[in-house]
Amino acid sequence: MSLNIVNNATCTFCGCVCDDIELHADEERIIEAKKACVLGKAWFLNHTAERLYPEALIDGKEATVDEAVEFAAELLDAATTPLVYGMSNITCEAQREAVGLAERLGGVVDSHTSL
Amino acid sequence: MVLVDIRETKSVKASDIFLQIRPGKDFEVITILRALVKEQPVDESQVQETGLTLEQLQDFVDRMKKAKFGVFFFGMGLSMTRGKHMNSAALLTLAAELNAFTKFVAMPMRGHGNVTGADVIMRWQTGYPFAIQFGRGYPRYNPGEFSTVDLLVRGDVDAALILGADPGATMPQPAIDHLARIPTICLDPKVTHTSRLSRVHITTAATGISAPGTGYRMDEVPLPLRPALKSPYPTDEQVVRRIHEAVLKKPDWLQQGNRMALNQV
Amino acid sequence: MLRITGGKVYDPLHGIDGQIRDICIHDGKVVDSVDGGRTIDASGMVVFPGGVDVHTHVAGGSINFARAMTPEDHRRTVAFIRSQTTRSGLGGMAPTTFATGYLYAGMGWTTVNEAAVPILSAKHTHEELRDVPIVDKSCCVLMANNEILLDLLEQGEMERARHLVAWQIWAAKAYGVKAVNPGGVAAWKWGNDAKQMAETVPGYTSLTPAKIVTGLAQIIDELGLPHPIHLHCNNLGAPGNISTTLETMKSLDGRRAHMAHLQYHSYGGDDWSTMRSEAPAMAEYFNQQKNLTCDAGAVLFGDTVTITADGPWQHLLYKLTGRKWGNLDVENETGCGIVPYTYRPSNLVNAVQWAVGLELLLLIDDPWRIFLTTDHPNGACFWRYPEIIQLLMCRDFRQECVTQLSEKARERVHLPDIDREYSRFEIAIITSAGPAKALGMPNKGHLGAGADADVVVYDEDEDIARMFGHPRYVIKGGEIVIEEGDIRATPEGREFLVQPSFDREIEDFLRPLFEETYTMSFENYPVEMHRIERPEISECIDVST
Amino acid sequence: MSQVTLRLKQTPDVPLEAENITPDVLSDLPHDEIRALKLQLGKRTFRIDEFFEVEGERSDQVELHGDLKRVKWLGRGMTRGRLVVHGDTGMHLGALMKGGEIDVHGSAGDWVGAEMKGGLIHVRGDAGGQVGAAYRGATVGMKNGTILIDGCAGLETGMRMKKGTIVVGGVVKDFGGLQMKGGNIVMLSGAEIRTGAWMVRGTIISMLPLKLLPTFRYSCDYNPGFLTLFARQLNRLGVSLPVSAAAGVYQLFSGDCSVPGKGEILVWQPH
Repeated sequence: MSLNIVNNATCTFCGCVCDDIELHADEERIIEAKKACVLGKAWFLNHTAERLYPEALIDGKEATVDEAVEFAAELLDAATTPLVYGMSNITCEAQREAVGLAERLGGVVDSHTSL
Repeated sequence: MVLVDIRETKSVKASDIFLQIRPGKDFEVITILRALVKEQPVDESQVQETGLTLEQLQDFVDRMKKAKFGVFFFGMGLSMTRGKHMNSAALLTLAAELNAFTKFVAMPMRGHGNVTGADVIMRWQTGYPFAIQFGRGYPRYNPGEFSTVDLLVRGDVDAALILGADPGATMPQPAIDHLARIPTICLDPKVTHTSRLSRVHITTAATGISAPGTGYRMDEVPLPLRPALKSPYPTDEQVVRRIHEAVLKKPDWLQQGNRMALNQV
Repeated sequence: MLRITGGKVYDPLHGIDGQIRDICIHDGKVVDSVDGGRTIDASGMVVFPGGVDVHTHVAGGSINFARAMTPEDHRRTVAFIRSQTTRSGLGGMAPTTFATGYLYAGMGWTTVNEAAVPILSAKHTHEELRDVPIVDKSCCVLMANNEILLDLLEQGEMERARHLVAWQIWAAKAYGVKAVNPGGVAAWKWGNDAKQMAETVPGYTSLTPAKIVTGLAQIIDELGLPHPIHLHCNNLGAPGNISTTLETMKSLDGRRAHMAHLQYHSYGGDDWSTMRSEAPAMAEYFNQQKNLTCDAGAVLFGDTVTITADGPWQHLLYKLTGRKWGNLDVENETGCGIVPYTYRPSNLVNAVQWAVGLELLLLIDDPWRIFLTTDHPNGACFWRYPEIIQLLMCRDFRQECVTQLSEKARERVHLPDIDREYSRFEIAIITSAGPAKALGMPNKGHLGAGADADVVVYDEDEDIARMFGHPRYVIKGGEIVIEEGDIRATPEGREFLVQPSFDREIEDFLRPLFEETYTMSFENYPVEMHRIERPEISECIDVST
Repeated sequence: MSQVTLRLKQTPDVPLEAENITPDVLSDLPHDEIRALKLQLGKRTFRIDEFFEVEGERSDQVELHGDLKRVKWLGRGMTRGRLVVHGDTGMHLGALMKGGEIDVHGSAGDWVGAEMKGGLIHVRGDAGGQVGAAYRGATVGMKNGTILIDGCAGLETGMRMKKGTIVVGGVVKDFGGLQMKGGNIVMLSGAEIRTGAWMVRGTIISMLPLKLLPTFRYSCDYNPGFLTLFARQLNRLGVSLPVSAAAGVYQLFSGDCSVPGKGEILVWQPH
């Protein structure tokens, strides 16, 4: 089986964000992360494209993403001061969405920086 | 390279000089350095309590002044110990003051992948880097008041959306207890401490591995992410957008004429 | 479809000076006539083409750093409360992105040129520009301290340098090229500066600031960029710097150039205590140089935050004021310093700066070659432009302001002796028609058929600052975006780019150098097209004639 | 004498912002309009009478009862009158205050009297951090007025203050008088660490020995004349400061040399 090779891949495990990683991957997992450090290798090799978990859980029960999204929106909208927190290990594109959501919710938005 | 730490770490081998200071003395050491840079006197008897001698510190100052281009890299050992933001402020001030003699800069070593991106985006969209409250329809900022640990410990929020983080594993117990008490929604590629205490967990693609986009390096250089895998799960970006769209269908809480701006000055 | 009827139209490009004309709009463009659609009765009102800011700092690493440094200003400033259609934001010295769009559009400016973008963080700038709503945008990439380019200029490899510049413009997805303190910022990385045009830049054997300027200007003309070299001279803000500025202009030897924020480069005197205005000498020389345009970089009294790629100057300012200071270095490309600042009429230096900006605007006789800017946020925030318009249009008001200055300051300036008052026609030139022409944007700055339908309608008002600060209607791309102070629509703006041709082989030259000296992968360096909001690629032109 | 009395009916789930509860606002309003004043709870606005039982009208004498730990901005920017609280209060009590008096029979949250310009605040219990301080990014904290804390005070007490007086009966936490530019802080029970860090000017007086930064220098022992006058002022507020040379002496430390600053720390040494 031929491996999919990605050059100049970016590692977001730590704040250094190295962007010269060479990834070798099959359909389900990354087999090799060349030029990555110990932490980076662990990061890349530790994720798979397999469906290991349910797509969503509501109160511990399996649910569809649609149901989970609807319910999440309901809980957040009902709150008086909802908190949107974290954002370290998501993309900038997701962060932009998150700030906009927090604004619409009238809540608080905060990142790891505040720790 | 000069390494400053409270214990001998593996990095000692890579350093030319290792300055081992006593725990909790960061602020004192940097404040002494600031005085020495300006050739101001310091109380020698008290210097010892930092774990270093005046000679060591004076030598360090001389080396910094002689350097052509100096950089301070600092991490959470500085910013999360007693003194917190003031420890970081002290180092930034020292770096600024050294520029009277040579070129010096300071850079925080960010522990988490794209926390810099969050800072940068919040700054351009809201003017503030973190700890932002939108309750009055516009951004307000006050670390300590609107920062997450403080909010959770005091119980000042009544729902939470957790993205790309696992506070359930890292925060003080009273904060975790509050997250468990209120409706918490967690987006994460894996099962985490936080997802276990959440009412809603949506599995998302892993950033940079199976989710594309952009990440900021800690020196604020944006880099494209090149995922190698295709995830069966949606990305955080997609899920957040969908939650946002679902919220937009609900009646808006912010009514015309119901606006109260509270500028603090 | 939209028709604006009965207004007094000021369209300098077509020589229309307050005549009653109807403006018809269809599909975002000005057209000769329309059938149907909404009609705005502009009888008794004044109609201008949308404002064009040739030089401002609204997006990117440095202004974003300034935002983080000034939370105290955010608290006291205008807060934009979000609505169903608008995002929240904060105005003030360094407005947030959404507020920037609302504030610009709110006073009738519809096109802005972000003047300083390093390639390395150009992705960031473009992402921010996407979040600046309503207005159309372009940006200038910083070039004159790029070490790879400087090496080529030193070696006299002009051909290769040209390909490199073209490649870099496209990599940054820029519209023009900005040169800041040529050689000086590179030297600042080692704590030095480059102050003399004919002196070798520290670290080089023969390269001088003058060679950098002429080399770049030459290349930009050869590439045929619609906007000439955008030049921030050496020695910004220093007493006696007029000699450097004049030397720079002479070294251009007839080549096109846009001189940025000329106010900061027109001082006499030997030190801070003897600093004086040299605006008349500057204007006299400038008036003869038809190859040049400039913008004022005017100063207004009050609080602001100063940001510039001119790192050495900013460190000096930090030492002078003892206030906060931030500094960013951008690897081998450029850098940036940030200092909050208050301009005071009682301060001799500030008084001279305030006067010089206005004097240049009043003494440079061709309004098509000097444009209204404050080098936002350096001289003042852009949302204070209406105050400058008032100072230009009303001599009495100006003289009243002069009385705030100390006796000593009044002896150092020429403003009390200048009687010129701008007409509305001239204001329309320096705020719109002129900068659009200098930027080489043929569809901006006028109201003729084919122009972008960016139109401002003002109520006539004796209070000039109020009139220009509060337009009745602002139309952007044919859409009413502001109506009686309310934001009606927030369309995404377009971004203008140029794609000068270059030899692909330049990458073979660049790649090894890059891999040796940069900390990121070469492939990750250029800005991808998908990051650009509504890109519009402008044609390069032939400037040999 | 007439007064307005507000009794909290229910403790809010999240912080309630009540900048309208000041003598300035209440003194001009009839009962109905007081009841209709707005409060901000997170993203929602409420009427005052949804959270408080309201008695009285048109008075600048205001009395509050209840557990107000989650109620922020009480007495914000007030210029006159008197606000008495029976219970604990939340953050920003008397912030930006210009005049009048606040008396809290209980404890207060962070930012008591932040950036205040005048008036008197008396907290009989403990106070949180940043008493009389500058808000983030601002260069100047309290510019005048008096703050008395009978209990302990939190981090960064008097941060960047320029003028005025803060007296703390209990222990002051780290960074008391941080970057102080003027004014006085009196610490009747001493402080934890880093007192006077980066201070430029101003005076800190401690009745107990302090653990000072190495960048403070001992200057001399003395009983400065201005203290007699200052002690008399404090006496009127019920605070007694020893000034008799027979009873002891003040050790003067100057600093912070790292700035370098000309601040003074006076530490009382009884004989």
